[in-house]
Amino acid sequence: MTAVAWGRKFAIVAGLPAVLVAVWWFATAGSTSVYWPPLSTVLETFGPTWLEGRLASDVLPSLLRLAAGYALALALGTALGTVIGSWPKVRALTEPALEFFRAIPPPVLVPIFILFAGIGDGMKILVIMVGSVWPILLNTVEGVRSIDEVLRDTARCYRFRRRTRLIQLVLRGASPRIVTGARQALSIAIILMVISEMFAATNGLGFSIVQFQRSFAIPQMWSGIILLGLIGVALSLIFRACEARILAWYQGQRAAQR
Amino acid sequence: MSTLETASAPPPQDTTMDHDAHTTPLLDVTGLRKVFAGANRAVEALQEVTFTVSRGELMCLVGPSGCGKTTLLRCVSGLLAPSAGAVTLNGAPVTEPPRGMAVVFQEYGRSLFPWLTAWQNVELPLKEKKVPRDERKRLVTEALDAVGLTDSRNAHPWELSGGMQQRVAIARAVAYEPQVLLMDEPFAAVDAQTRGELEDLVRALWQRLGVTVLFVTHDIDEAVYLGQRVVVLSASPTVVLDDVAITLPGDRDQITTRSLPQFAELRAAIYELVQRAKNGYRPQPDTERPA
Amino acid sequence: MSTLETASAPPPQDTTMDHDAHTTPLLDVTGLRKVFAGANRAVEALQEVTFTVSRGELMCLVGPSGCGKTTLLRCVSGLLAPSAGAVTLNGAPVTEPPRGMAVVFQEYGRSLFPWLTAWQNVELPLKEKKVPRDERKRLVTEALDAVGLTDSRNAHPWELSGGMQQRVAIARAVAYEPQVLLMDEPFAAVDAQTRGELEDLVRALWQRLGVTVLFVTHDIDEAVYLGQRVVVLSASPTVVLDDVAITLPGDRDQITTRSLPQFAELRAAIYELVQRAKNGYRPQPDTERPA
Amino acid sequence: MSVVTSARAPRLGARRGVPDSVLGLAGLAGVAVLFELVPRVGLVDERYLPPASVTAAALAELVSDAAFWQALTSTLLGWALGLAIATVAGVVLGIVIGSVPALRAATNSTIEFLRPIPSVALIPLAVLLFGADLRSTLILVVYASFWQVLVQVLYGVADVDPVARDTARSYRFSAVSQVRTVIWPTALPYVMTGFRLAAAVALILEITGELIIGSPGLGNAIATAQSSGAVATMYALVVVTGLLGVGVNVLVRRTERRVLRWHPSVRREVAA
Amino acid sequence: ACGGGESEQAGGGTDEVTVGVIPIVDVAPIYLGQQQGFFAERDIELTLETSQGGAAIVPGVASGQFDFGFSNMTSLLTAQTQDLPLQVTSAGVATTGDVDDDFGAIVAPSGSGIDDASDLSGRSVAVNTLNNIGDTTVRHTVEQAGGDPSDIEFVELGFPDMPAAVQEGRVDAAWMVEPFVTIATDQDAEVVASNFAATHEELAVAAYFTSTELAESDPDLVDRFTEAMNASLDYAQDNPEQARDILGSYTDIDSATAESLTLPEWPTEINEESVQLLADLAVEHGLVDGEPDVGALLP
Ligand SMILES: Nc1ncnc2c1ncn2[C@@H]1O[C@H](COP(=O)(O)OP(=O)(O)OP(=O)(O)O)[C@@H](O)[C@H]1O
Ligand SMILES: Nc1ncnc2c1ncn2[C@@H]1O[C@H](COP(=O)(O)OP(=O)(O)OP(=O)(O)O)[C@@H](O)[C@H]1O
Ligand SMILES: [Mg+2]
Ligand SMILES: [Mg+2]
Repeated sequence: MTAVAWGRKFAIVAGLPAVLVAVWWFATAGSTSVYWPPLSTVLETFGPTWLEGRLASDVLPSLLRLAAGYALALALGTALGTVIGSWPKVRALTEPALEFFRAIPPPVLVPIFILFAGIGDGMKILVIMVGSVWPILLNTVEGVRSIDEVLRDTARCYRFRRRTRLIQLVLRGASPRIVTGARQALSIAIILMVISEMFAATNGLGFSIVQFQRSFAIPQMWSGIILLGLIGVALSLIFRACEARILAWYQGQRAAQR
Repeated sequence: MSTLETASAPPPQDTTMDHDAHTTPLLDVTGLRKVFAGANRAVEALQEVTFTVSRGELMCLVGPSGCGKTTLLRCVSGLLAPSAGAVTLNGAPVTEPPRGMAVVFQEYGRSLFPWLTAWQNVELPLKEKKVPRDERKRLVTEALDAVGLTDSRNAHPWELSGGMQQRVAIARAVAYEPQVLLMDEPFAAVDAQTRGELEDLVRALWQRLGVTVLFVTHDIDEAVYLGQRVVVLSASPTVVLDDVAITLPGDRDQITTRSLPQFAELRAAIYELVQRAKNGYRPQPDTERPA
Repeated sequence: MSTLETASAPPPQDTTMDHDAHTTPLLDVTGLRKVFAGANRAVEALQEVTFTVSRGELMCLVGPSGCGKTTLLRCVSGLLAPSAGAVTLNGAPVTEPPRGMAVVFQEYGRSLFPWLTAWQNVELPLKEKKVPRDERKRLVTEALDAVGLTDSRNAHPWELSGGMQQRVAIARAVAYEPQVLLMDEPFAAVDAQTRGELEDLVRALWQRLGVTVLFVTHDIDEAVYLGQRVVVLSASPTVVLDDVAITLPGDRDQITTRSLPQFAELRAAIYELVQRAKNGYRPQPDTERPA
Repeated sequence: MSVVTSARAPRLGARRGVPDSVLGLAGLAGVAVLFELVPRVGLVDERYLPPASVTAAALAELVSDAAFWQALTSTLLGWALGLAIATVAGVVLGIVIGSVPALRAATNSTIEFLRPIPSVALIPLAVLLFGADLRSTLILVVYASFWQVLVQVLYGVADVDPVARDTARSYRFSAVSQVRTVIWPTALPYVMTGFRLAAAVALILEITGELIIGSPGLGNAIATAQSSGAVATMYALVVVTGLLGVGVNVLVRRTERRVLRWHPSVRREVAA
Repeated sequence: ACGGGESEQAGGGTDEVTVGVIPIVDVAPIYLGQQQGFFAERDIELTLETSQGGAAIVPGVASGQFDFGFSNMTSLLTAQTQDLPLQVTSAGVATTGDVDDDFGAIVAPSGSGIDDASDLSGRSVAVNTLNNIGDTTVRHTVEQAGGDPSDIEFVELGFPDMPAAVQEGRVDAAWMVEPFVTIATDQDAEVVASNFAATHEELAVAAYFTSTELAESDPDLVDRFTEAMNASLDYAQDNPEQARDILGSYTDIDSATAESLTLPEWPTEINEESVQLLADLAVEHGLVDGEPDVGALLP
């Protein structure tokens, strides 16, 4: 019974990816186009391209920058979002300015970052942070704004201290939205990891992909894209494990049959 | 209304209560008015409400549904700014929730933190009050025990039945040992038996700690059984219709007190008042409302 | 328990009710069991509940807080899948909410759609039922009028008091003209006067439309006043403790019925039962529970 | 007592203060002042980051140029089209996937695989398919902004109150009605945020696409200014994109005040 | 294959031709030639599409979205080793051959202690794209000057960001092209070496190319394009002032800079020896896996 249940679960989870891979495989099987190499060719190049050295020299530094940028984005987005969400006047004051910066493409901002942060890892982390902070910020603001009034009143009545209010009411109350934003930000951070490595980079996963693209090593480029996707899946699994812990109460509540 | 008198002085019959500060006015509500101005409708929830509550008094508030009891309680607790009039507590105007006050909200379900267990919900305000750990543990255990939730202490609010949620909210207020306790229909979701027990719990707490209680209920028996005074509100736009002193002995008991003829009398009188309130009766502005 | 009999046949005294289908079993609950398996605790909310309700019957359900009344209602309505046992309605097993059923939830506040006004909340199920516009308008107007909310029809739920919200939820169920009506403590948040009116509203609706009503309440007076039968549940783990036929005349009236000596007797007996339930009394498995 | 006098109502009084739009403009002005001062006091070389006044002058020159308006129009067109497609697709798919648990489980890994693939990596492929015209950029815009909406909607759908859901079920609302009357209103605040995120991402991708692929528009103008060393002109163009973002947000907030009047976040700030 | 740029024989016998170019000084001749009607004379209706670089132009040409494209020679050699079916049709731009005055140069801040190419060993040098014509020729230049090219740290940076990066000391030196050489030298930086001229005095830096498919299916069109292109190159070479003037029409280079910047050479012949040198350098520095076939790539 459990074996059957597991089998079913596996079929549901693995079904669509399997179908898509098959479609990709057969659609490109006889391809002669340089830009659409057969999937088999791409997979053949995967091992030699990534597993022989590049994992440590390119993928690891990228992931470290990603982690740093994402962590900063989380911290900044939540902090700023809490402040902006808590005081409508602060929101009115800052929102247009923030929206202004939000609409500017990161590639255009890079020269300014270089002016202030140089061309090292700091700049790349900054790019990742600045790009991925927005979903967290926006969602935190909305999450803080929509905290239940009765809950707010309860906290006021029992004269919660500022810190307790912040943690027990505001942050936890907004946490479902913060997590939504964090989930969004994760994939954006990966994208910005690639983009940041298009400027002043000497190594990295994104850098490698761009290099492959420029030197017309198209199967390698595809293998890089696949690797990016796999990293996305892996990180989202980790994310979901964290989410299940942090939002256990919320998921229980929403699933509760009452 | 021959047996009733509009009274704000403590009833002489009340003998067990012996708080020395009993006659000091603690809470003073003067000319309170609240208008909710929505987009498509403006509601005058409170027109002009005036009363005082002495220190250590247990006052019940009854009135038709939608007359503004919750609104009044929210103004008194400093959660809602009135449109006009003033609330003073201990001589100081109330603009934010004062120290040492606990509120049991009518929306009990929404007033519990869904991310905390029953135990944690009760404990959190005590932590805020900086009660030492051991004392805190004792208070929470006692309070949960008193409301019969010892077994469910580790459940989250959404794992509890409606009545259990309400009892957690009550336990939280009780464990807090407040000086002023505001309760908004706190027993609406519990069964008759539990209700009686909780009524006695509130009275015991009140007598033990000398806490001042403002108790909103729509159960007139409950109001008579619990209170020293019952303030009856009119239908919306709301004013105070009458202020009835409950001339029952201070030592009350579910069986004997409720079977006193005086209880039935008071009950009937207040029922009559509420019924009239509901049907639109209002005091004459000239004679009963301050200019 | 001398005056009580465990009965599921309709009481002979009930003369006004004259639905011909009265004795046909409509709803059949057999061996119902529900276990909530949470992360840190598993709760057996219902252990083994069995009863039947005839077509056109008005049955009340009482029991201590947290005993599983809401859970039972949710299983009966097909919203919750039981862990064991079966619910059949009209001979067909209930796996999803059946047609022609209305539920008034205990969490009235959360069951109203905050994005709709009172009027729209009442109207929406009728739209779903494809009631023509004019008829719909009439039904909504009447229902809101019956619960005394004509003036607040354009308010959103959060602009209404607790009792008003609850009355919107009642109006929604009433306007729907269901064949089966499940109500979970529907009058908990309204004042005594309104409560009486709403009780009479439910009885009138029941008599007029022949609807089958399952009414959960924690007010024993209410259960006796309203029901043809009162089923008493034990404390958790829950079984049916007793099934009391209410041998009062079918034509009831707030004043006269409640002052009948028989009323007081029934009331006292059920109170006694609930009290015993709360204190842990359970029927002997061998004699009263089916093997 | 005929008029409502707020004798002592601090929170009411605060509403009387400066209107929000003025505050917002003040915030923007603050940014302008900052960008005037940073180069002026020599924190950075003003040849690389021109003071706001210089940028403003370049902007003034730009707006008198017909080519600029042409570029702006084509950027706006591409952006609006891409955003519309992404929003509709994201909302529809989000609601469908979000309300069918099996579908959600089945698509989850694929979504997570596709989301982190940067649009820039897809540029050669887009060009291969559609050349340097509008459609290449459109593909990028849609691809990137679609995920923003989708993920928000997925979380929004999961936020439906169980009691509200049960109410709809017990009255036997049809699937479509449940979506319309319960799921959609619950998800709406999330959709709003998703739309705001998508609007910016779409604009960014529109500009980046134009910048790299060279389809006509503001991005192309930025690229030209950049590769010519015309720093002030470039920043003037950047300011224009920023202002577009501000404009979008004003619109969204306005809509929100109307359609989310019932939501705690809006009603607390609107009502007294 | 549904773009707007296919070379269809239009009604009046005119071919619509789309060319992917980069909005820089190098492509001034094609704009001039268009203005002078060299293309129209040969029944070519020219559309110029600007892109930021090879990322869009090469796939565009390979897929037939563009008919012709402009790209640097090293990129084309790399593409060739990867079996992209490309074919050079005409010369694009070449070094001036003057090591003191070329359109591409290595620039360092004044007084930085970097006086000639050999001083670059152990330093960081910015190039616009790594593993391309910039770093290979810089390495070659350093080696020829007696320095050690192996420990130069190359950093990828867009040309527009280079003057600032040099000025602020983020990098020790930068390889850039006009107009940034002029902009940077105006701002207190000095030319250290001219890597193009130093590599080969007739170095073919970039070229116009098409897909093999088009070259085979419509040789007549390719011939006419090449003729027109050569005419344009000659015209630009002979009329540098007009070349400077036309910069304003497709770039935002201000007129003062346009007046003073160094124009490249626009020969019509591609120096095959220099291309072979670039190919050798590409092999030497590991840019390509196989050996580029220079003969097959060039016309
Ligand atoms: N936020 C609000 N916006 C607009 N009107 C409101 C708001 N809150 C309450 N009201 C209105 O004010 C009046 C009084 O409401 P209140 O909740 O104080 O009544 P109540 O006496 O507590 O009733 P109940 O016994 O039903 O709880 C009602 O008419 C209600 O519609
Ligand atoms: N989603 C859930 N998860 C876990 N336990 C639950 C859940 N829902 C209910 N319970 C438990 O099931 C038991 C019965 O709950 P139920 O809500 O049915 O009680 P009730 O009879 O309606 O009580 P009340 O009169 O207080 O509303 C309680 O002990 C409660 O804690
Ligand atoms: Mg109330
Ligand atoms: Mg219940």
